[in-house]
Amino acid sequence: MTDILLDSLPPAKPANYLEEGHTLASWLTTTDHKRIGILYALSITAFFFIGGIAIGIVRLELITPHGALLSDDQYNRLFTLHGIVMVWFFLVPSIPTTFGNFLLPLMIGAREVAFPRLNLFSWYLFVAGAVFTVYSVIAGGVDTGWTFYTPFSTLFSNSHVIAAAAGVFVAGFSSIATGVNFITTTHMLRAPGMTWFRLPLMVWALYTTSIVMVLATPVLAMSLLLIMAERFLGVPIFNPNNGGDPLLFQHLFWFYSHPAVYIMVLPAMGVVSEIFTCFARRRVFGYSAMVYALLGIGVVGFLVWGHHMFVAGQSPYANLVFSFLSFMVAVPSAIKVFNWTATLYRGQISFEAPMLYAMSFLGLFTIGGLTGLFLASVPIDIHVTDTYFVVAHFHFIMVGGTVSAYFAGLHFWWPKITGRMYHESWARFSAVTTFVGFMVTFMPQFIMGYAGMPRRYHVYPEVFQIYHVISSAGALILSVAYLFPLFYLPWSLRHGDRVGKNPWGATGLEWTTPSPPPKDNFPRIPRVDVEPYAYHPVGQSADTEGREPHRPQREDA
Amino acid sequence: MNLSDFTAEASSHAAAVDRLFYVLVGLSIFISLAVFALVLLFSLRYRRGSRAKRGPMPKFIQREVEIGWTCATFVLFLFIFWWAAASQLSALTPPKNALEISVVAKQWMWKVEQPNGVREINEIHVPADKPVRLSMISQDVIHSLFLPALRIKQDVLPQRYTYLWFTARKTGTFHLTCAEFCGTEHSRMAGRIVVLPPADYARWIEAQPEKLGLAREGEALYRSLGCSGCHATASTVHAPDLNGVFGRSVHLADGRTVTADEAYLRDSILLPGRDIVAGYEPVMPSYRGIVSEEQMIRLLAYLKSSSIKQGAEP
Amino acid sequence: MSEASHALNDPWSTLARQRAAMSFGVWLFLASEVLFFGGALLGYTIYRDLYPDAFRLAARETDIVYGTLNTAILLTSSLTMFVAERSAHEGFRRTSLWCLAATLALGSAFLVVKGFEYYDDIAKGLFPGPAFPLQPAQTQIFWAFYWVMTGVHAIHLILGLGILAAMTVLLYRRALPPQSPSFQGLALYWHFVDSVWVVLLPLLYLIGRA
Amino acid sequence: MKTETRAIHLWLMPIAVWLALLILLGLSVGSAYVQLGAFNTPTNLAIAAVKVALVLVFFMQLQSSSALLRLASVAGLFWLVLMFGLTASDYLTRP
Repeated sequence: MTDILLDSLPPAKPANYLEEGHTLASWLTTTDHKRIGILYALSITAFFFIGGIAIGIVRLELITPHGALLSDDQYNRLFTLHGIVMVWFFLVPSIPTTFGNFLLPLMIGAREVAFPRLNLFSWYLFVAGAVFTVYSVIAGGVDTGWTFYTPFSTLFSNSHVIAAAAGVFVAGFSSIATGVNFITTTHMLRAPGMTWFRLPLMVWALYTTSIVMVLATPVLAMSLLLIMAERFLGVPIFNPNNGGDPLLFQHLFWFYSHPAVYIMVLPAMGVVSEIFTCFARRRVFGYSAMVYALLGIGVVGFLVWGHHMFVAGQSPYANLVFSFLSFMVAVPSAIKVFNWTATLYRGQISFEAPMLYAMSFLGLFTIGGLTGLFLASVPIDIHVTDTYFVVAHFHFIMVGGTVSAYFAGLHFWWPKITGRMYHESWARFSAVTTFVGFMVTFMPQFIMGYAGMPRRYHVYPEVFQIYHVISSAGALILSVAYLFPLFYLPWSLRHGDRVGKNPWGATGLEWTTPSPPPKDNFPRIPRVDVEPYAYHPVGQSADTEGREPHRPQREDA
Repeated sequence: MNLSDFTAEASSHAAAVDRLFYVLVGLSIFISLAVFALVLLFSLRYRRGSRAKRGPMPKFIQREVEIGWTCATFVLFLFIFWWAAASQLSALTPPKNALEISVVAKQWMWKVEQPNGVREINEIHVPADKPVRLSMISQDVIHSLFLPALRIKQDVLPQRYTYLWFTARKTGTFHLTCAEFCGTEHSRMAGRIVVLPPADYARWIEAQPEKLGLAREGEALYRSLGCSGCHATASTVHAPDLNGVFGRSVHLADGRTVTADEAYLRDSILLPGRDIVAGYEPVMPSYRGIVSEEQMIRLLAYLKSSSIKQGAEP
Repeated sequence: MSEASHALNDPWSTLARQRAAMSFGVWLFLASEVLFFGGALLGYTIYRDLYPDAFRLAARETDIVYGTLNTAILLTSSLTMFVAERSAHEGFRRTSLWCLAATLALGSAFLVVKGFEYYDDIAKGLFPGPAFPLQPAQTQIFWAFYWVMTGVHAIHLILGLGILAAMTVLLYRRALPPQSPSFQGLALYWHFVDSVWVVLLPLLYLIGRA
Repeated sequence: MKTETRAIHLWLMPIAVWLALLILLGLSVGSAYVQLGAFNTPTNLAIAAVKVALVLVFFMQLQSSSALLRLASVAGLFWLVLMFGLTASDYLTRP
């Protein structure tokens, strides 16, 4: 892989980070945050396709109501594999460990993250977790769903629960290590002049996500440890015959798993804020409101986990408390959607691939967020929880939101990471196809969800077949759309035309370094004296049609 | 089987849920269209190189708009929360005279028992226009009884009673299924709920093969399991008197007082050492593993039927 | 002090800045550890609220002599760890070496005492299982949490001892300068493991005594 | 190399804190045996809290640390309170 990247740069220029070493060992023992970002990108891409193939087979199976392709058990193990791999091995690490690792030091004007060796160690923790999980898949898979509910996972499931739980347990510590690293970097390595309210929103999003990662993941680690202890040592912690309470596990699990969905969506919001401002050539609308909204989502996100347990046997009083808090956490998300829309006002909007992906994020995240309100109101949630309505809701946020933003970021920073520009029309086609494929896949699931089609069903009443067939067709389009970037991005490594420092004319510090940037990012640590997204003077709007920003963030750019 | 088995509004609660749902759908469509329209308008009007006016931003634009839509969304969400909470609270407490039906969930089937002992598998017959209360428990893992046409669902937990109540307005056959993943044949744990007019329901109950009532079967168990040996007033053993115990408030040895509901009675039978009644020695043996769920339902039915007469002939 | 510059590594311009970053990073990790143990404490608290008598009954079986002795050992190890870190910070290499060795000894002593306690517990059959001596059944939940919480704490201690031993050897062989911030990080971690035990003592050993 | 003077000044404060901790340990074990009824657990936990506070402030040098470190030290605790509080809202109000 590395020799393709070698291009005959004139030796006079400082060697970029890709040329620091070409052997495999130079990649596997690197402490360069940019290379670790690429190591993560490759590993999570592999997992994205593992999870994708698993659900592809499931969607194929669901075309017929009586399940001709798989046995019940195989079906259960496939959707559990899809859940575990997609949540912990693609979505949670997706943006923070790839773009976060690559861009955080560049955006705040630092040469490296605070703990470089810890950064590499966190990738190896991720790989160790992956080995456990892949073993559990190969050895026969786990059939408890990604939620591991007791007493099924502890007493009644005879599948490889301990191996899968151990895999997620170890990958959890990779998350904590990344979180600690980013918080310390943001606090202590900002360039002179880069005050807190001059940080780009991407850095704010990564900072908030890191806080949620550090404070939520350990509770997941403990809940999985208790399951492993009960299954392996036989200590009756959740055993109902012994007075154990199955709801206790759900409280511990969802205390992590709801903040986890904010770990997945907050970085996506950061990426989208960068892209909307750059392609609309406009300052972000209400910068401080956007920052407080990020922090609000991060903190209030810890208080709402009970809305997963409205029907689980929770007390009616707690149902209402969690329902109220769930409505409150929706307010900051709504503010962010309105602010993104207002950022487009009086801009010079161009529609390259990153912008198309970002706009599809905006549309799908809006619908996903609004359906969240249905699930926050108790009577509707009682009817639609554990049905395809919920499946559609969280896929709108996670696939429509985070994955679209991931691809948006991938295209936006691709020239900076590789020094090459991807093929624009292919990328636009892939963005539009993804949006279409997504809508066809998940819109019918809302309808059949409200009609009463339960989730995780191998065989289902024939009445819902029409919806499943449409959804499976959509899934086919979506899977094809996800394959396009796999072809034209590596293709651009050799044939894409070379780019300078700032192909998009963006204002971030990362766009003031050569692409791809040298190993130490900045020959001299830059001085920052202006707030981010200075595409036009304050109080003005995007007058000039040109690409040059009014003021990049760097004093001596 | 057709879609109306799922989507029919079979109870007034279902109608209330649907009203709230369709209002929220309308609201969401309105907000989504507003956002998409704005995005589309700005994209077309302010595309790069278009002649639309840019120049200085209007003065009022920034802070007031920001505060405006923050408060708007806050108030709107508060309103939706109030509406949802109100309709939820009204559906909370079941009416007193509800028909008691017991449901035992087992890995991959539903065992239903009518008050007079009639047993059904994966099927519940209920009278229309009369409140029905399902007291449910699981023998193994967590299941969840889901009645789509009635828009209600409740997890069924091992070792703990959970309740569902409804008043079916529309007669007919509706879908019943399990909604919480419970193992290999989770998707095959479906069944039917049959709502009959009250007269037909009474006729159907009578037509079932002759069954002793739950309470009378419980009384037989009360004797055969040896409960009467200690708890009958004539017995020499100093044990609490169980005459009309259901609903009575009981003083415990450690000073707490609890009401003797189904959960308390069940725990006292299976884990007697847990809550010892004030003034009694913890001598009662545990019936854990001896009394099955079906037998427990009969014992509780017997204890609840306040007409137990000490030593009376069945 | 030429040795001090040797301790400085890449992204940091001054040693003080690197030390502050190390402390901040370790404190963040300790915040996550607080929530890690907090998860188990939540389970313990909920069950203790649900089954107070069973927990009192079960807690009487723990051996308070072992518990108190172990707490004293760990508090003393915190003392020696603190002095080791302070002397390393001020360059007193020999004092630091002696105190690190003392901390190693005390940590191992804790594990030895814990080993005896576990041996006695298993001899009394106090590991939850079919042949559990105590009734009612909820006493097994207390002992489940006893084994899980003290086990996880012991593993944390073993990891701490491993790092402590490695750093002592590196300091002895002068491969690691005394001014290195890693001592500060290790000390914070060690005091945290001690504080966890201080919290575990009343929960596992002191309830049900009166 | 700094001459290895007897680093007495290093030992004064820590030994004082250490003695206080041992006294508190004795106090907590002793108080466990005194019949205080409902107050047994609160006293045990209060003494444990004081001991942890002593370790945090003196041994972990929070008294001389920056505000950032102090914030980080209590962040974990604050979230723990949130977790316990909202879980209690379910358990304490179960019918």
